[in-house]
Amino acid sequence: MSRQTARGGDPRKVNGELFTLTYGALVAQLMKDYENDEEVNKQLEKMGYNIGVRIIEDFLARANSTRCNDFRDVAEQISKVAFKMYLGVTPVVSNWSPAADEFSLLLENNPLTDFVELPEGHDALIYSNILCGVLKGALEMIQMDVDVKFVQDQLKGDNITEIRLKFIKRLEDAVPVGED
Amino acid sequence: MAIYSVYIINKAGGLIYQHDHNATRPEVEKTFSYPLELVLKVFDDKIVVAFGERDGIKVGHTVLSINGTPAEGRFLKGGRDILETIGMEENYPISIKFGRPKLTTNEKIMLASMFHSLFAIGCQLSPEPRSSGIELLETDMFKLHCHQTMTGIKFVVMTDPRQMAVDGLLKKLYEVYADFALKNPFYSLDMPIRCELFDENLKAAIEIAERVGSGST
Amino acid sequence: MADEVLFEFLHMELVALIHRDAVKDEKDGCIAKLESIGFRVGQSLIERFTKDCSRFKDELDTMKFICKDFWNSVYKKQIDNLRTNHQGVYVLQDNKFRFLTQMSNGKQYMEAAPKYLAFPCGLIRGALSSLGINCIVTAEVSAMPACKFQIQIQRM
Amino acid sequence: MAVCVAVIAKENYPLFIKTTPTDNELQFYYTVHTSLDVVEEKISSVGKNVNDLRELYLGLLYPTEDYKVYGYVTNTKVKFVVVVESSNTALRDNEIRTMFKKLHGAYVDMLCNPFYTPGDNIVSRQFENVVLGMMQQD
Repeated sequence: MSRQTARGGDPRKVNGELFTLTYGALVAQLMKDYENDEEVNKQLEKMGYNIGVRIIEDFLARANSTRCNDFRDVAEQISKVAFKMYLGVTPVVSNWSPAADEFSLLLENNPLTDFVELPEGHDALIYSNILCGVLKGALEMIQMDVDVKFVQDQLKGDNITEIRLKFIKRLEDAVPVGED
Repeated sequence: MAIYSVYIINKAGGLIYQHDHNATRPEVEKTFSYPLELVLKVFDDKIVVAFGERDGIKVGHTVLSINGTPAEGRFLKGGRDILETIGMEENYPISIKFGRPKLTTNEKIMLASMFHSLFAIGCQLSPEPRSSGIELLETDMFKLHCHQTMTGIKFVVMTDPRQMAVDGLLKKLYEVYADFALKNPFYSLDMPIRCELFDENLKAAIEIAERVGSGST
Repeated sequence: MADEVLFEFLHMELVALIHRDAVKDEKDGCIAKLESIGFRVGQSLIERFTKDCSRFKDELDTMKFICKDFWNSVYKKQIDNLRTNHQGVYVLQDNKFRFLTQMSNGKQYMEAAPKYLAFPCGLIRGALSSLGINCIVTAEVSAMPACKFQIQIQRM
Repeated sequence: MAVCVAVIAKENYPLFIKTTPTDNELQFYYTVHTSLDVVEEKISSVGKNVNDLRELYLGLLYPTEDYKVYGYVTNTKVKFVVVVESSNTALRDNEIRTMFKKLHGAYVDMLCNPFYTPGDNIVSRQFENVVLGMMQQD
């Protein structure tokens, strides 16, 4: 065939594209089904949570990462390993709270919002809210209750996307013995 | 060189998967003349050899069948009491099959949750906090290898004492769990795993480990 | 590949979401909704893939592109078999269809397969319709993970 | 550079038209419209002969006394039309090609916006910025 060989782009880029486009179509569908943006945010978080509780096992099985003994390790693992592995980007960890129980992930480019232009009148929508759910679900499986939310979003005109993680408590009861 | 069985226990101590690999349990069938030299007794609702060993029949073996009729607890299929049947001279010569009974599912579930608590004790006994918990239990007949993931899933593998490369198998089992249980939309977390594809991949992993791990010893 | 995992989980959740919201008897509605989401994704995806291609000669040339390049990029392998009756019906056979490989290797979960094939059918229909070929795409599973896609071209 | 850039849907209705500020905008609309017939004719010849036009870039569609009209059609039958002043001789062919490549890239990115429904008018700011970028440097 006259066309070049590697048709359709390299696999890694395509995976990202397929994920981004499917996610976009999902958000668009949710916005048709649910009138207010808060409900859409909730649905996205819920879906993210369901993914998080499963993807953590894939992450732990695949990347033989060490035990996270404190929140700094967690930040390191999330940004340097997990984000790189699954989204191909490495967010910068910064804005540590004095008690080192809160930090931010700064994303130069958020792969989920590659080509997205929000329609007017949807300021309450948190487009990439699924990421918060994934992080919450995953960390809960390793006995960490965290609060995750977007504080800055390039989609809304901010010059960087910032996800804020706050350590709330260790989930004592769910702690599988031996890891306490 | 053998891997005997695999147990997967969820973070609450519930058994979510169990597989007996080569379940070729030795069974011995002999024809006896009166009187029977073996001393039998009722134990845990089964007829068990209490004393006397010959031709491969060992203390602890259970009566599995008499003249081909399978035993069900203390009775034979059809209701005849095993001890009475064996006690009456006119029934001789009599052919009795002895062997190790397979653990029933309930027994496995109970043993799994007991191991879960034992694992916890192992941690409390540890001089330093944050110990890994039990990783190896060793007896003359088998070794029990255990790996608990950070999310609390325990992978337990029972192998022949000389089996090697079991850590590799434990890691592989975790990958199979992540790939074929968690990525299966019909599997819900912490529930028993009943996906055939998971079975297939787990068995394949065991076979590979058995070949690789048999090594030279 | 790690990044494939994310899409697989997303698709799983998408199917769960659409069925979670639907009222009991609206099963077909869910399939149609999933298919339409796939359709929209297919439209964008094909634009990206054919951006650097030269023009397709004819329908068969386009179908070959779908079976080779599109399938390879999206489903990580080429179609195992393409047949056509030259009257606008194409049958694409994929023996290890990516959306089913983690589910079963035989008859288990067969009855639930359509739920997970609606999106891919939409993907193909969307891609083809952007390339000017309006069609109906149906999927058929005899034993997982093999899957047969039938493409019926709608002549104007 | 370009004085008019147009994107035409596969069903041949305009999705997007941008002209440099002039009084006879209508005339450009007309020019673009008539160029579509030339485009149709060029695409339909594809596949007839061996060295036919397999390239997306159609080259010069037709010149008028003061403009040159270039065409480009994607595999998804979306047409791009660029009108350039004929007095602008500095513009070489491959510059036109790269313009169309950029336009095509911008169109694909625009289409990937989940909130755009294919077939609607293009209102994307990013797309417009790319087009404006092509129209300034004269």
